[in-house]
Amino acid sequence: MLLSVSDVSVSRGGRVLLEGVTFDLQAGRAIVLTGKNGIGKTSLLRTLAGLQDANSGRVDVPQDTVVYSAHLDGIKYALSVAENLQFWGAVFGTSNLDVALETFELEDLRDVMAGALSAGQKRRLGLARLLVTGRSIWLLDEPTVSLDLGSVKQLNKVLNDHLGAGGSAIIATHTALDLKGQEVTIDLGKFAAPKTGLAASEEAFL
Amino acid sequence: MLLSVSDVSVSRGGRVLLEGVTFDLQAGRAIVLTGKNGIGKTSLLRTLAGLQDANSGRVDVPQDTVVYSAHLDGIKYALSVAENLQFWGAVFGTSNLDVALETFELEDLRDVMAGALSAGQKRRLGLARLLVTGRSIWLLDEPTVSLDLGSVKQLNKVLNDHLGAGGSAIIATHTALDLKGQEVTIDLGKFAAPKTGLAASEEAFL
Amino acid sequence: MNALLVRDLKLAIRAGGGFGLALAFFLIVIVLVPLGVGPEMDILSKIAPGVLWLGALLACLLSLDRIFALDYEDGTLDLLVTSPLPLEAVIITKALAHWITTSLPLVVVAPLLAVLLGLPANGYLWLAISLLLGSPALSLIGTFGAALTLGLKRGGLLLSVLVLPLYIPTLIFGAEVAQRGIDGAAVQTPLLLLAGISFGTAAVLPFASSAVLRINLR
Amino acid sequence: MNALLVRDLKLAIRAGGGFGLALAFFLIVIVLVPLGVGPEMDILSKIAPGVLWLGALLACLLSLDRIFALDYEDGTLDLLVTSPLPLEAVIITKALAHWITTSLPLVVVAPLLAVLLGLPANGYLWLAISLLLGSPALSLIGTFGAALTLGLKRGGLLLSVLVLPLYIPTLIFGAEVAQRGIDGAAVQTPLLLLAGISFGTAAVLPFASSAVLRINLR
Amino acid sequence: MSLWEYANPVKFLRLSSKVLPWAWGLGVACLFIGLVWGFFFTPDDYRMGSTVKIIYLHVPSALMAINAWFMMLVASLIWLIRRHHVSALAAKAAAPVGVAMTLIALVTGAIWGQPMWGTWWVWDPRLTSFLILFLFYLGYLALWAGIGNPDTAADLTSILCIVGSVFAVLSRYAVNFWSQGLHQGASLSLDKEENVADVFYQPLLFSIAGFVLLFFALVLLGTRSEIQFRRARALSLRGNAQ
Ligand code: HEM
Ligand SMILES: Nc1ncnc2c1ncn2[C@@H]1O[C@H](COP(=O)(O)OP(=O)(O)OP(=O)(O)O)[C@@H](O)[C@H]1O
Ligand SMILES: Nc1ncnc2c1ncn2[C@@H]1O[C@H](COP(=O)(O)OP(=O)(O)OP(=O)(O)O)[C@@H](O)[C@H]1O
Ligand SMILES: [Mg+2]
Ligand SMILES: [Mg+2]
Repeated sequence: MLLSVSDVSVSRGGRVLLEGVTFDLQAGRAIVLTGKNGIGKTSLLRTLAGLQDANSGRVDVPQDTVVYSAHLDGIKYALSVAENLQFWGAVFGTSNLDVALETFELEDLRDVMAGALSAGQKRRLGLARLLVTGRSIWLLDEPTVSLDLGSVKQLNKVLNDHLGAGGSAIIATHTALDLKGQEVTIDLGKFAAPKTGLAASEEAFL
Repeated sequence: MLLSVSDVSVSRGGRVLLEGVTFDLQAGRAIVLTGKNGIGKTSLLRTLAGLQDANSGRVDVPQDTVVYSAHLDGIKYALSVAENLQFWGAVFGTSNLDVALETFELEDLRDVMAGALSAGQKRRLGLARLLVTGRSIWLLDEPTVSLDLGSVKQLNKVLNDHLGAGGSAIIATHTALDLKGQEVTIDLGKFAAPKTGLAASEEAFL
Repeated sequence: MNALLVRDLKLAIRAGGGFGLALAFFLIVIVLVPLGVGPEMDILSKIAPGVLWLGALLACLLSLDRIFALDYEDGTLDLLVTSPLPLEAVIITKALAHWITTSLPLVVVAPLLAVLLGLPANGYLWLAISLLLGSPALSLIGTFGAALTLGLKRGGLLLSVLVLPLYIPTLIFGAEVAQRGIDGAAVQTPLLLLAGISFGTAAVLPFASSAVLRINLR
Repeated sequence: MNALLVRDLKLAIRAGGGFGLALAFFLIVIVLVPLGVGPEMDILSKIAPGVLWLGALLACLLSLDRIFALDYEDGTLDLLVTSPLPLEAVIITKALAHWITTSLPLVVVAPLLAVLLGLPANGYLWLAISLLLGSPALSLIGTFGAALTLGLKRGGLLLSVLVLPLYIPTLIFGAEVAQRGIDGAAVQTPLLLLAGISFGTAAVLPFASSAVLRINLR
Repeated sequence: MSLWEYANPVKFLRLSSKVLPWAWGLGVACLFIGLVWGFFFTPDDYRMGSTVKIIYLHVPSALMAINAWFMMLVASLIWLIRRHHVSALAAKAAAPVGVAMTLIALVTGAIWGQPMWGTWWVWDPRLTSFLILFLFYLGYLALWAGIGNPDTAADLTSILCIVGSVFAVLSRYAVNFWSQGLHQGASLSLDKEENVADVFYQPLLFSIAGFVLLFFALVLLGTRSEIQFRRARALSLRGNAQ
C-alpha cells in the first residue's frame, strides 16, 4: 500500500467540502476521482500533495514519492521546452529528458520558447514534466484539458505504461480514460459534505 | 450570410499556420473547428474577433455582432459572480443577468467572489457572459474545458437554443458537441500551411 | 464607461485599501528621506517641495502596473478591446480611475506631510495646487507606459525606466510652482505650463496608448 | 539549488536586461532628485549619501515582486514546494538571484553616479562598502515581503508599504557609514551593525519566509 | 527608380555592402586629420590651455548624440507610415551608437569640466538636458530588449521614440527654465561674434565630418547585422517548422 487516506475531511474557504474520504492506492493501480464542478477534486489533490492540510482524518503519503500536476503547468515562457524540462530534472535529480520529449511528441518543439506554444502543446509539456521527475505516484488534476484526441490517446498510453511499470496515479478528470481495469473510480459525490459543514477554524467561533 | 472568410491565411509568430481558409456562416448555424493541438484554431478565432490581422485574404464580419470567448475568461476574482456579469452587461448595454445566471446554474453562487470558484465554475461564469452580451455571433475557444458532464450537456442546450433563436457560433473544440445537424464541422488540418510558409513580415527578409 | 470606472475603483478598493496604500507609501517615502539625508531642518525644508513631488511621482509609478496588467492577464483586455467601447475611452477611464485612487489622495494629504519636512507655511497651498494640476499628466503618461509594457510579465522596472524620463517636465514645473510659491515669486508661468502638459497629454496620449495596446494584443 | 539560481538569472536576463534595468532606474532616480530639489551643488552634495542609498533601496524594491510572483502565477511555486528541494534553500537562492541581478550592479556604479551629486571624493569607497554590506539585507527582507504579499495580484504598492519600514535600520546605518566616511569619522560601529543586519537576516528570515510561503499556498 | 526600392532588405544589403567601405575609409581619414591637426598643430588656447583640445572629441560626439536621436525619429516615422523594415532596423541600430556618442560627450565634457569649472559635473541646463537625452536612449533600448516579437518591438519603440521626442523637447525647455547655465553657448554658428577662432575651427570641421561618416558607417553596419539576424530567424522559422 503506497498511499492511504482514511476518514479525511477536506475544507476550502472555510467550508467543509468532502468528509469521510477513505481509500488506498496500490502500486500499479490508479484512482480516478470524478464529481461535478466544485465538488472538491482539486482541493483533495492539493491535500494529498501536502499543499493544504486535511481538516480532519489521516493522510499517509510516503516521503518523496509523489509528484503533483495542477491546473497550471508551471511553465516558464521565457525558457525553451527543453530548458523547462531540464530545470525540473535538476530539481528532482534526474535526467531522462529525451524520453519525456519523445513520449509527448515534443522533440520538434525542443528549442521553441514555451511562450510560443499553443494551449495543448503547453499541456503536453506540463505532462512531460511527470516523466522527468522519476516519481512513482502521480497526482493529476484534469490532465486531458486542451488536449486533442491523439494526445489524449498518447496520455492514456503513458499512464498505462506507468502503471504497468509499477507506478500509480490519482487522477481527477471529467473525461473517460481507458486504464485497462487497473483503475478504481471514486465518485466524490458520495463524500460531499452537507452545505452547513464548516472547517475547524470556523467551527471554533460557534 | 453573417460572416464570411475567404481565402484567408493566418500566421502566428512569423509562420503561416493556415492558408486558403474559406467558409461562410449563416444565421442559425454553427461552425465547429477541429484540428490537432497547435494547428491554429485559437489564432483563427482571434483573427475573426479582430484582435489579430489576417496575413492575407478577406474577413467580413459585420460590426458589433460578435462576442469572443477565449481560453481565459476575463473573470475578476475580487468581484462577485453577479458583479462580473453586471459589468459586461453595462459594457454591452444589456441587462439579462438573471437568465444568464440561471442557465449556467450559477444562482447559488451569485454573491460568491469569483476567486473562490472552482475551475469548472469559473468556466461556466465565462460562458454566462455570452448570454449577457446579447451578441448574435459567438466565437468560442474550447468552451467545454474543465466542465463536468452535466455542464457540457447544459452548454449544448444553450448552444442549441442560441442557434434556434437565429444566433450563430464558431466553436473550436476537441470534444464532440451535439448541435442537431445545424453545424458544419471544418477540420482545419486541410488548410494547414506547408511548414515552410512564412508570414509576410518574415518573407520580406528572404 | 461609467461601469468601467466603477469597476476599476471597486477592484482597487477590494484589493486592499486602494486609496490608503498610495498614501501610506507616500508617507513612508517622506519619512525615509530624513532618515537617509539627516535630520537638519534647514536642509530638509529647502528640499521639501522637490521631495514631496518626487514622493508623489513614485507613489504614482508603483501603482501603474495595475492599470492594464491585471486585465491583460485574466483575459479581460481581449474582451474589452472587442467590446463596443471605443478603446480611447477605455484608456481615459482607466487613467481617471488611477488618478482617483492614487493621485487625488496624495494631493489632499501632501500639505499635511509637508509639515514633517518643515515646508514653509506659504508653500502649502501652491504645493497642493501644483499636484492637483500636474498629477493628471502623471496618470496619463503612466497609462501610456503601462500600455507599452503590457506583454511583459512583471515589467515594473522597465515601466519605470520608460515612464520616469517622460515625467521630467511635469516634475520640474510642479516643483518650481511649489518653490516659487514659497519664495513668493510669480507662479503663473510654470503653473500654466503644468496645466498645459496635463491638457496636452489628455488630448493626445490616449491615442498613442490605444495604438500601443492594439499592437500588444496582436 | 544551482539549477534554480541559473534558471532565475536566465529568466531575469531574457526578460530584457535584468542587470541593466536596475542600473537605469538608479540613474534616473539620481537625475530626478536635482530636477526636483534644485541644481545647487552644495545642497546636493550634502544629501548625496542619503539619496544614493534611497535610490538603491527603491531600485531593489521595484524588482521584488519578480521574486515569487511569476512562479506563483504560472503554478511553478506549487510544484517547487512539493519538490525535493528544501523551501528555505529555495528562498535563499531566490534572494541571491535577486541580489546578483539588482544590488550587485548598483554597488558597482554607485560611486560613478555619486559624481553627479557631487559626493565628496573620500566618500566613494565607504559608499560602495556600505552598499555591499547592506544590500544583502535588502534582498533578504524584500524576499520576506514578497512572500507575504504573494497571494495578492499586483501587490506592488502593498509590498512597498510592508517592506520599506523594515528597510529603515539598514538605510540608517548604511547612510551613516557613507556620511561618516565623508566626514572622516570612525565608521566602525555603523559598519558592524550593517554587517550584523545582513548576517542576521540571512540566518533567520528565510525560515520566516518559508513559513509565510507555505501559509500563502495553502 | 524610386529611392524606396532600397527599403527592401535584400537590395539594401547589396547596396550597403558597396557603400560601407567608403564610409569607413573616409570617416577614419577625416577623423584622423581632424584629431592630428587639432591635437598637434594648433596652439593652446590663451584661456583654457591645452585642455581646449578635448573640443575635437567633445563637440562632434555631442552633435552626433543629438542627431542620432533625430535620425531615429525620422526612421521611426518612416516605419510607422510606410512599413519598411530597413527603416525600423536602422533606428534600432542607431540607438547604441547614439548612446556611445552621448557617453563620449559626457565623459569628455566631465574631463574638460574638471580643469575649467573645477568640478566634474554641474547641473547646468545644457548638461542636464543631455543627461536626460541619455535616459531617453536607455528607455528606448530597454524597450527593444524587453520585447520578444521583432515587429511588435519595432512598432512600440517607434511610438516611444515619437512620444519621447516630444517630451525630450519639453524637458529641454523645462530644464532651461529650472537653472541658469555655465556651459558654452552655441559657438559654431557662422555669423557669431564669439565664434571659436579659425585655428580651432578648421580641424574641428574635419573631426565633425569624421564623426558623421563613422556614425553613418556604424549605423549601416548595425542595420546590416540586424537584417541578417532577421534573415537567419526567417530561415530558421522555415527550417524548424514543426
Ligand atoms: C559633462 C559635461 C558636459 C556635457 C554633458 C556637455 C555637453 C555638450 C553638449 C550637449 C553640447 C552641444 C552640442 C551642440 O548642440 O551643438 C556641447 C558643446 C560644447 N561644449 Fe560641452 N558639455 C560638457 C562640458 C563642457 C565643458 C567643461 C566645456 C568647456 C568649458 C564644454 C565646451 C563645449 C563647447 C565649446 C561646445 C561647443 C558649443 C557649440 O558650438 O554648440 N563642454 N557640450
Ligand atoms: N505567442 C506566440 N508566438 C509564437 N508562436 C505562437 C504563439 N502562440 C502560438 N504560437 C504557435 O502558433 C501555433 C498555433 O497556435 P494556436 O494557439 O492557434 O493553436 P490551437 O489550434 O489553438 O491549439 P490548441 O488546440 O492546443 O489550443 C502553435 O504551433 C504555436 O506554437
Ligand atoms: N480560494 C478559494 N476560496 C474559497 N473557496 C474556494 C476557493 N477555491 C475553491 N473554493 C471552493 O471550493 C470548492 C471546491 O473547489 P475545487 O477547486 O476543489 O473543485 P473541483 O472539484 O476541482 O472543481 P472543478 O472540476 O471545477 O475543477 C468550490 O465550491 C469552490 O467554490
Ligand atoms: Mg479542479
Ligand atoms: Mg487554442
